[in-house]
Amino acid sequence: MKNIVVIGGGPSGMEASAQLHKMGYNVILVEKSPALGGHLAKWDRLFPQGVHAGNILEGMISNINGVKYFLNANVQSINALGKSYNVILDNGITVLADAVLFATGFDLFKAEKKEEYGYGIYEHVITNADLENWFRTKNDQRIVENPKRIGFVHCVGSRDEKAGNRYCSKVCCATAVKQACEIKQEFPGAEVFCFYMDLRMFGRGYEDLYLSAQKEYGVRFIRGRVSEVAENINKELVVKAEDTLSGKPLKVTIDLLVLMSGMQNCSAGVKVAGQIGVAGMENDGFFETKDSIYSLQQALKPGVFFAGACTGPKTLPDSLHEARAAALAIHTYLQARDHQ
Amino acid sequence: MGKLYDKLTEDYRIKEGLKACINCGTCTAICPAAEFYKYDPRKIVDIVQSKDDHEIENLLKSEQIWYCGECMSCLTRCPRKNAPGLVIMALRNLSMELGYFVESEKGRQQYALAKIISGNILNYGYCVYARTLKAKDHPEAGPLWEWIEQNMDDVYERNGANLEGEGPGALRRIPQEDLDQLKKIFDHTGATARIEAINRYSMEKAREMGLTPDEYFHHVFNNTEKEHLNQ
Amino acid sequence: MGKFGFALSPSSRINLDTLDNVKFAHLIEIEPDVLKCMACGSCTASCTAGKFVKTSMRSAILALQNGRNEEAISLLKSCLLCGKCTMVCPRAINTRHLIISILKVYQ
Amino acid sequence: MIYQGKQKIWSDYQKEIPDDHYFYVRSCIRQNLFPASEKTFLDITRNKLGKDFFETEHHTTCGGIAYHCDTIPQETSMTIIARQFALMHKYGYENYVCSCITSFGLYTETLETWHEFPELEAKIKDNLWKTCKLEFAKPKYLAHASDIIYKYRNLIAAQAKYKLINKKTGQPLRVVEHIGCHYGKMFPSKSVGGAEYPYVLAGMIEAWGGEVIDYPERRHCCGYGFRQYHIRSNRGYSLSNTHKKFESMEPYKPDMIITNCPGCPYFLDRWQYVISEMEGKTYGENGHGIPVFTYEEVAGLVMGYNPWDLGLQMHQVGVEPLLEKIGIPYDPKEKYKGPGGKDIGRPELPTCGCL
Repeated sequence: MKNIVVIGGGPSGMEASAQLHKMGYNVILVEKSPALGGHLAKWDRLFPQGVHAGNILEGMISNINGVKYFLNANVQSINALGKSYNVILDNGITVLADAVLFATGFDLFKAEKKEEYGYGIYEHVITNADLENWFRTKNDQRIVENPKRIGFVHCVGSRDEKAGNRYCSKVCCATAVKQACEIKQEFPGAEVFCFYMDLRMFGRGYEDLYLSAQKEYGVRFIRGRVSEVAENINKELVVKAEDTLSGKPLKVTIDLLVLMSGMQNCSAGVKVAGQIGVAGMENDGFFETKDSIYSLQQALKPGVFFAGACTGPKTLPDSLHEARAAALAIHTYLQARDHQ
Repeated sequence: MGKLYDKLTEDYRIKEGLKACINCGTCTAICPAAEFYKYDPRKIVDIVQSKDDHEIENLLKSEQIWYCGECMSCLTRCPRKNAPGLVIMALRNLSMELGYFVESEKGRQQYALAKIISGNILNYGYCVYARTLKAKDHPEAGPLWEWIEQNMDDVYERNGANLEGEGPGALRRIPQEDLDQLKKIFDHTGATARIEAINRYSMEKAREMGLTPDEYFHHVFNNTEKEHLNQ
Repeated sequence: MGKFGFALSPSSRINLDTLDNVKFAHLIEIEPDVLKCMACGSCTASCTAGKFVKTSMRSAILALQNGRNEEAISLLKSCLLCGKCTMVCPRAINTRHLIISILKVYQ
Repeated sequence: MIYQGKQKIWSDYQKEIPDDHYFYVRSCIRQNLFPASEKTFLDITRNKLGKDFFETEHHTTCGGIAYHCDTIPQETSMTIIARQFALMHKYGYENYVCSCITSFGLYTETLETWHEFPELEAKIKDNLWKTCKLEFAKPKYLAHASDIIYKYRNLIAAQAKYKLINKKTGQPLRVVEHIGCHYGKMFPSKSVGGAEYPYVLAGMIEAWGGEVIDYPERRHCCGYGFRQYHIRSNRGYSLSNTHKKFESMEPYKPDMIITNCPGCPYFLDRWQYVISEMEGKTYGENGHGIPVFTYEEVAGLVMGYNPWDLGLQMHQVGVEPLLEKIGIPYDPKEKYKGPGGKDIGRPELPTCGCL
């Protein structure tokens, strides 16, 4: 039986493992944290329809029945050995893998790096992930009772050369609009503002989400990137942007500011991949695929595969498609290898 | 594409200050000028990157390129590492080179600025100089400055300066050999030519406006008639 | 200008803190579709009056949202109610009707 | 405000500041408006701390104000700067410290531009030789004078006679710090603390016992704006921006303001006078203004210098209430005296009578 090591126990890693297991491969899934699910486990509801993340995750976990997985486990070393890869985990397990799948996902951009937004400095500045956590737990002292005004800042650490990320993180617009509606459900009396540069509502149902945010929830969309956030003596936040559609500077004082942190290639994943010469691309740091259209699951190295956000920002459905495509790509590769 | 645009790109400040602008408005949001003047640095950068010569010519003759205070706060925040402030400096430079600056009220002020500041550098080696700082032109300096002006030597001595003295120290007399070198630098690097061009275009404009050089100076220094404020 | 020869300048900044949106709330009641505008500018591009006098449905809606009511009215005062903007609006806002409602609420 | 968050950022922007041996270059504005501050800088560094700060009478303006008033081309300011650097080299120094923020920004911009466009550097080198016959050199290290006082802040604290503490209440004084725009906004990595939460003045305030105020318009420009001040009819711009800052800091009831830029202390001081004349409004206690200081003046105060040796009589907003708050003795009769106690009258009081 052939061994396949899947690195990363988030949605793409779990989905690919489930598929490969069904195809009859011996899958070893490695997850560095104490639980499966990746970022999905920390999310409350998913755009566009508000499906509960927990329900999706439950389904995924039940689907990997029979897959061997290790939690709290890191790849200590990995190196090529003929056509295989020798993978040593820090829990003492060693696997000679016929194929390795990187499903290492993404790190959220560290919002404190955008110093002018004051994350970690001003009390009522939070991130998209913090807000999801609050939706799930209702436990976050930074969120005041009955806020009067709430702001969402799109493109935090995305489309930003200074932050080192020139690219669009793809999912933040839809997430912001979803969260703007949800917070309005929590605080119907609050005014909600979204500061955006372009609204990238590209997927099925996303434009409807935007329309409903405008019409049902009265969310105000301001086309202008937030330039500066400051705290006043009442610990409210003073937000400055240009309303570029009217060409005038704009100021609004709010009680809660949510920063839409973008995606970056997972630094832990990059470290592991570096050992076998698989690296992030210069322009965006995500892993380089064999080509940009046809072979997105293949690395330049034979036997190394990708699924999910380690090759660029992706929605959850995108990542799941890639996981299935990666399983098939691995299967095709191993069959062809055996024929030779 | 446009000849004016090509000329602008010869300026190192355009090379440094203008990559592709995404019109996000972070510059305008915190710009000290945008709140008080009819001014939007984002739009200016957008016009420059359009490479449209007609639009750029209008810009070079406009009031708006003279509203910026060159504080460079815009540079801190631009997500594309642009510097609208540097773009403005290149526009002003070209406007003066082509004589377009006299077409705008705020541009005409360059005459007074060149006289005061470049004059101080060549005469004394300082950009500002106590002897030429007159209370009548600086009412904001308050009754305090009137007192300083009347007791200049004593006040500076008491405050540890070396006004017009030999050797180092604040407001020392800068040796003639050093002033001569500054003059040579001015001649060699285009500053003298700049002063001459400003004077030539300004005096043409003064004649057109029916003003003597002194009246013209007084006029551009003290008066603005157009509505510059953004209400 | 007094003895100084200059004065404090008024701020042109849009200050949403001091926004009085009672009238806008009233407008939303009778014209909820006003919220659907996504500022695409189709209306302004097709405007008959806009070829001659500064007229813009898009800018007027924005001005109302920013509490600049007079500016909004001035951007609509030359409207001929020809209805071309209604035909081109991708969000199917009955702009012609909206203009009449705006004038009713704000004038 | 979460202090630890700021500390994290401050630790990211620490520059290595050499301890000694600097070529010192003055500021045009400060020589005219705050000459005693530069004198105090040299006195503290040379005489109190025993460091080597060399000055030559042959240095000149860097041309920065003319450059930012757009009356001289970039090539001219770069060649003047090359001349200043050449003097440093000629006198055997490698560390360059300037008293002016506009200069500091321009020097940094110039060095960065030369680095990016070597052909321009070659041209300036050629200009320098043709005009001044001087050998081209670049400083090994470029500092602003406030970096130096920041570097020595604890040495100064060790010699301090007073602290930035209200003598009556025992509470730290509430201090607004204002950083000149060209210090860190253009090249944050060249500053202590970065562009958003600079630490260069905050570090001094903390070391000397005060408490830093973070108010919404803290990062806003004082409004100098070069041509927006030097031309009389433009000064509404300058005034309005300072006004915006004072309106924003007012609720925090600051005891004092410290700045590290040549122009800012002048504008923050004089625009308070103008606002009081125009609007009848003052921002300090009991109808007074908020006193504005340079960092050397504050260093001098805590070290026990005579306030009138520090040039505090050249401020429009009176400093006496603050001196009393700290408990620094002063002789009111001596304030406006000339050299050797000579009587040279005194300025008239402003209309409000209480600045």
